[in-house]
Amino acid sequence: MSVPVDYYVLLSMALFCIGLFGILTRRNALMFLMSVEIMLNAANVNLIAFAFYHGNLTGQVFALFTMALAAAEVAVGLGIILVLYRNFRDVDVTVPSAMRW
Amino acid sequence: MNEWIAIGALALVGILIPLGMMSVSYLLRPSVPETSKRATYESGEVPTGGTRIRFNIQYYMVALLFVVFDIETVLLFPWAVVYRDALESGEVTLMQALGPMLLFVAILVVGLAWAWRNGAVQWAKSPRQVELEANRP
Amino acid sequence: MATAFEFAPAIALFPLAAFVIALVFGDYMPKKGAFAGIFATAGSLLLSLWVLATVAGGEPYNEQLYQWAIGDQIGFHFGILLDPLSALMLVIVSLIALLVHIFSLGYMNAEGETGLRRYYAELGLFTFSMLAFVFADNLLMAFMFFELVGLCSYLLIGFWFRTESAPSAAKKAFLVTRFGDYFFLVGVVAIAATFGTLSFAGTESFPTAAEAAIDNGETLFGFDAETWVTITGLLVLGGVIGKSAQFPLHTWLPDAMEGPTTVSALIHAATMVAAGVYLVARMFGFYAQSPTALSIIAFVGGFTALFAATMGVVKDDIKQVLAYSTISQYGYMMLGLGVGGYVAGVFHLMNHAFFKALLFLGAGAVIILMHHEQDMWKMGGLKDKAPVAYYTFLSGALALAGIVPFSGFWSKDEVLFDALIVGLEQPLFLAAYAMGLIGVFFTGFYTFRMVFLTFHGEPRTDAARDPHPIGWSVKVPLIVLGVLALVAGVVNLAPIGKLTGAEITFLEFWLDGEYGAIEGLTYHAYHEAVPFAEGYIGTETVTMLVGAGLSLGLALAGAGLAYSLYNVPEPVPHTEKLGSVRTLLRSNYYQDEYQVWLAEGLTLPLARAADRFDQGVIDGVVNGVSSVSLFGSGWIKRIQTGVVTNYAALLVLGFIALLVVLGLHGGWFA
Amino acid sequence: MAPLIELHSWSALAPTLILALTGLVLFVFDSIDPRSTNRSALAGISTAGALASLGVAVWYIVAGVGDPTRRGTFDLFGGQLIVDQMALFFMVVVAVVTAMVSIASYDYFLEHAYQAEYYSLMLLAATGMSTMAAANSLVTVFIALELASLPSFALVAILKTNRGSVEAGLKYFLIGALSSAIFVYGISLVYGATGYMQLEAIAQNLEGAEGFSGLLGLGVVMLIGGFAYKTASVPFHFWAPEAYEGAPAPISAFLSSASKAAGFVIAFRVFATAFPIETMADIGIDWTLAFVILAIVTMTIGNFAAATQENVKRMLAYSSVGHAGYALIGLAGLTGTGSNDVVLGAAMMHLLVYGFMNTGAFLFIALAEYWGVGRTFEDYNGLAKQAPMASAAMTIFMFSLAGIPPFGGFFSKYFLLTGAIDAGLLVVAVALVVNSALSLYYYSRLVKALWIEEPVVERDSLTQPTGLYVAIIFAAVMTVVILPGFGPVADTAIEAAAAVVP
Repeated sequence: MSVPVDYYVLLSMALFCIGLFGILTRRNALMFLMSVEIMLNAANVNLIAFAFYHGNLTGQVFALFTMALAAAEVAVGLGIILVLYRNFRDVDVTVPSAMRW
Repeated sequence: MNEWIAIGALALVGILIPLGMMSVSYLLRPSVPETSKRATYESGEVPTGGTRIRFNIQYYMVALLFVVFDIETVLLFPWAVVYRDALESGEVTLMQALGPMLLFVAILVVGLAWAWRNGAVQWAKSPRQVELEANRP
Repeated sequence: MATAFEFAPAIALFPLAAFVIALVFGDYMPKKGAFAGIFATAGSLLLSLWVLATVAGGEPYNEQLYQWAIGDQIGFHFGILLDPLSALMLVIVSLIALLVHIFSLGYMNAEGETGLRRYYAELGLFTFSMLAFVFADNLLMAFMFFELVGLCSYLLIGFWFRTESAPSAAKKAFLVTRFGDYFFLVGVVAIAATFGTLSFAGTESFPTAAEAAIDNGETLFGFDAETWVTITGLLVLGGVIGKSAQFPLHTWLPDAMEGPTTVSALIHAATMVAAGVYLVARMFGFYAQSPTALSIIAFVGGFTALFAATMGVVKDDIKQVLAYSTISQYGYMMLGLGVGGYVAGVFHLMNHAFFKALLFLGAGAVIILMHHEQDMWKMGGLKDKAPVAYYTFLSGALALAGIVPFSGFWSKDEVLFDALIVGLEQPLFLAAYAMGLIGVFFTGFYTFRMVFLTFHGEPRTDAARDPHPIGWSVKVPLIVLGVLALVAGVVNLAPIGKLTGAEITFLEFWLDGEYGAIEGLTYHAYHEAVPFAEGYIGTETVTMLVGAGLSLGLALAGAGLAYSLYNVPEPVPHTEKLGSVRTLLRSNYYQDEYQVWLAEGLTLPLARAADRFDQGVIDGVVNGVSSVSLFGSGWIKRIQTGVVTNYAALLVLGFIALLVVLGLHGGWFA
Repeated sequence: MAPLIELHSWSALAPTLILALTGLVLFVFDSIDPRSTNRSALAGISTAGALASLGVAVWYIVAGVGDPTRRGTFDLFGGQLIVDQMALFFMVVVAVVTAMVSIASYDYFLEHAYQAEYYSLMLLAATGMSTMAAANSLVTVFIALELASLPSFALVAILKTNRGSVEAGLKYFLIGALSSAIFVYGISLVYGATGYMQLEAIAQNLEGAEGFSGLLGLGVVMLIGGFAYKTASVPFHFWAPEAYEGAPAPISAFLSSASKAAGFVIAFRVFATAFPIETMADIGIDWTLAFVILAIVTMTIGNFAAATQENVKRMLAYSSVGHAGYALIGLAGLTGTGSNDVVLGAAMMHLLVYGFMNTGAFLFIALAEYWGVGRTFEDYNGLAKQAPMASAAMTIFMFSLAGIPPFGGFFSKYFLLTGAIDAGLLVVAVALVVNSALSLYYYSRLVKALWIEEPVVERDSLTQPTGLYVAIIFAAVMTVVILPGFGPVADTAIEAAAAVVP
């Protein structure tokens, strides 16, 4: 008994779109970050599903790398959000808009 | 499709049980509003403020460090899985199998040492440090 | 073993060095740099003679020296072509330049001119340009030095730039010749684009290529090859007409008399004006391919010869007379070349160089004598007071009028003879011949009118009674040239040769490569290429005798009329008798007026319209483009709203657009 | 040629490893002496590391590493990393920019509190970029890209109390995170379609991906997105103007030169190696078309937006976007109708020259910020009178950026133009010419301000900070002398490109 790979792809695409939707609609920097994490995990779902499908481990190992990098990204992101809060007293990503045009 | 029906049923039961318990308790309990009940619960102590307080920045620091170092250990995992097999197969020497991971850990140690020395894991500053900070331009 | 050819570049480089030296050190040198120029041109003359001797020894020279641009199809280079024609011309040019330099000592230095450093520097540059033009081995190099010659003439004509007339004359000379050169440049480009080469000589030359194209019946740029050769040849001819002051671009030349008389001598005898005719001779192999171009050359020449001669009749200023005679004489050369008389044209070019330099230098001497008075009516009776000037001037005048046995007779007669024999078969050319023939009469008349008014009769002013003495530096060049004007004809005594059967047409042999020449650049090759048949009245000898007798008779008639009218103690202007014709002639047939009208009435409105078009439409478009760009810029930069969520949205939209375009293109959705 | 000692294949990566090691040394230094303000030691270590990396990379090129006829290319870790001429070429670009920026930072971060962090982050980012040059698998591409990106985010926001810097860091980070999510998803799709991540293996297994052409196509477009982000190409360029404007000027220089070059090298390698044009065209994925569109749109938007800027740094930022469009011609021209190696080599040359002229230009901005003269064109009025040498250097940069002979920028742009025409991309060639003409307008505007205009306000006399001056003058000299040296550079670039394109 195995689930066809198409389903995983659909799942990951749904996750990806959910994440994208979050990015486009949320103004809170933390939500933005979470949405990005969802998108990254969508990729992870794909990777692991395809690794299973193709029968090699590359995808799985790469998923681990992706997770590690995602964590690092979050760490940097949180640091930036912290200084953002200190400077703007807010974590709304639409507030800093002094530089434009 | 049989297997899928079982899974669906299990999920249904899993959702129904907590919902049922909550609704039963809502129906059975008496409702007596009182200010002390609405107050923030602080292990029986008299609360000193609202729930929306700002945490010490150190919480974030530690949390960030934790996330990073925690996830780095994930990378140890595939290595650990193949380590023994690799050695037993005799195709790689001990150094070739162990060396890269030691290097990896060493780099992590440099990072950790740096974070430590820069006070990322220090909960409070010692008087000497405070003094040093003050003297710094 | 060093040969003359290894030093050939030095022929031109000596005057260039003189130019630099005079320019930099002129003020600190004795005679303000004159000696630098004299030594340089003397060096050039010696080297030219050596080259002439070497070429005579049967060794022509055609080398590419320096390639300065290389393209896929064509390369541009500097090179030297030394064949009988260019070797001869080098000698002429360097000789005249040397004599002019020497004469300048007396004419410029002795008269206390200022700005002599500039004068000698420009003279050096002028000589350099002309010499380099003469030995150029390709049309583009020739064009470059052609332009440089024009520039130098502009500088020298405007030497007295503080006067009112000199700068405007210089400007006129520059602009009119530039108008012709414009066509020349187009022609150079057309020839380069058509034949892929600009060399004059060798297997890879454009005349050869043109001949091959005509023989193969190729179609070039939508024309058959001969028509195209005619078109390009006529374009180049534009430059020739401008430089050699042929109708209708002759108007600059009389005005150019504003320059120092020495400069006039150089310009008229050996450099600027000669450059045009020399160019026709240089690429004669090309023109020979096109009977149409040749007949146009012949007609322009014949017409100019007559036209300018008539205007010379009524002039009062001695230099003006000479100016019109120059135009007229170059008309004869063009006539000669146009009817296929290559030898005749070159022969006349050479003789004219000598006697016209002589006449101008003589006029210069007269002007010195007359304390800078140029009006012939204020002269008279100088014959006894300055015998050297008189006899040399007379020698030049006899040559100019074409009186046997002076050099001008032989060459002019040959030109007319060639025109006659071609005209006998192609009656159209008889008209050109007739114009040339009538021109002879006027030539004789104005020449001797000038001589008599200047040297004979009684002195009419104080200045003429008490002339300023002239020194050796004036006399030496006059004597040298005077002798040459008398004897230069011996190099090609064709009539005598035909009568006696003696082999004395040396110039013809020379140009025909008897002594060595580059294949294809010989008189014979040209003569075969020229498509005109020749006919004779009776026999060749009879024809020749008839032609020579006719022209000599007309010249003598002209001279005789002048004698009867002006060789009297107190001559009076007889020009009033001409009535309205006099006004017409004095006004130079209103040539200047009509050209000014062309400029003001036609060109100016056109230029205004073009300016309006440029300002309004072109600039409008340019300004419009720039303001639209800046406006667009203002609009495009608004995309960057500053809000990061918008960026994410635009980014995703852009991404999807790219996806859709690529998907539609690749057919993913099909 | 002295024989290269036979080294372990690891040592082929020495330019990258030296950078990584230098970064770690800086961390150790900071651990021993936290919050050190010993600027000379820190800037010295990082400059020395960058120069060592540069030296080794140049030595390798000269010694023939990567030249198939001499020492051959080095495959590491089963083809995950590759050291060929192209890798070394871009390692040189990264190292030289890093060195210039390190020297310049010595003066720029005079009063800054996080000296050691700054230099170590920069070296780590440089390590990432250097690794990108050698990455030969989507795994290493992604890891290297993140290794370059993450420190860059922090570097842009390193002026923690400067709202501009923080805003720039935030925008850069958010767009960067989104782009890398898209990129990694694209990787997962390509992996799904072919089953491999190693570039040659992908190319070999494209035949089997027929059934997945939709997935593969989506994945390829997503990869293009990831590269577009890294190279600041439309439509992933939105971070660039803000990040370059808000970041400390040396960091702007670093990002717009080295980071962009690194983005291009992975794009070159991935598309030239993993997705051969003919095979992909058979599947219906004509990625050169995508790059044609991106090149035109990027150069147009970049230059047009730059034209009316008032802030000099922002003008340079947009011009940097425009130059990304020029370099994209290197990929757009790989249509196979022209000579692929020439057009790709031209883009490489342009990135090298750009590494000098653009770094120099941003470092001049750094100098202006150091002097505190202000940010707009007007503020720069008359600087030439007070600082003629730096202004002359800036003039060279501006004219070279505009592509005026005899500076280096002219030649690389000329090669790009001929390459585009050769490849039959007349539209691209026209866009290149039009945009270059427009760019001359705003570049010369700055030159005019420097030399011709009178200062608006009186300025005190300006100091001459050694580090900044050294870096600027070096960049200017290189921009000029790259012309006589262009022969070997062009040969190396075209040879390197020929080894990569099929």
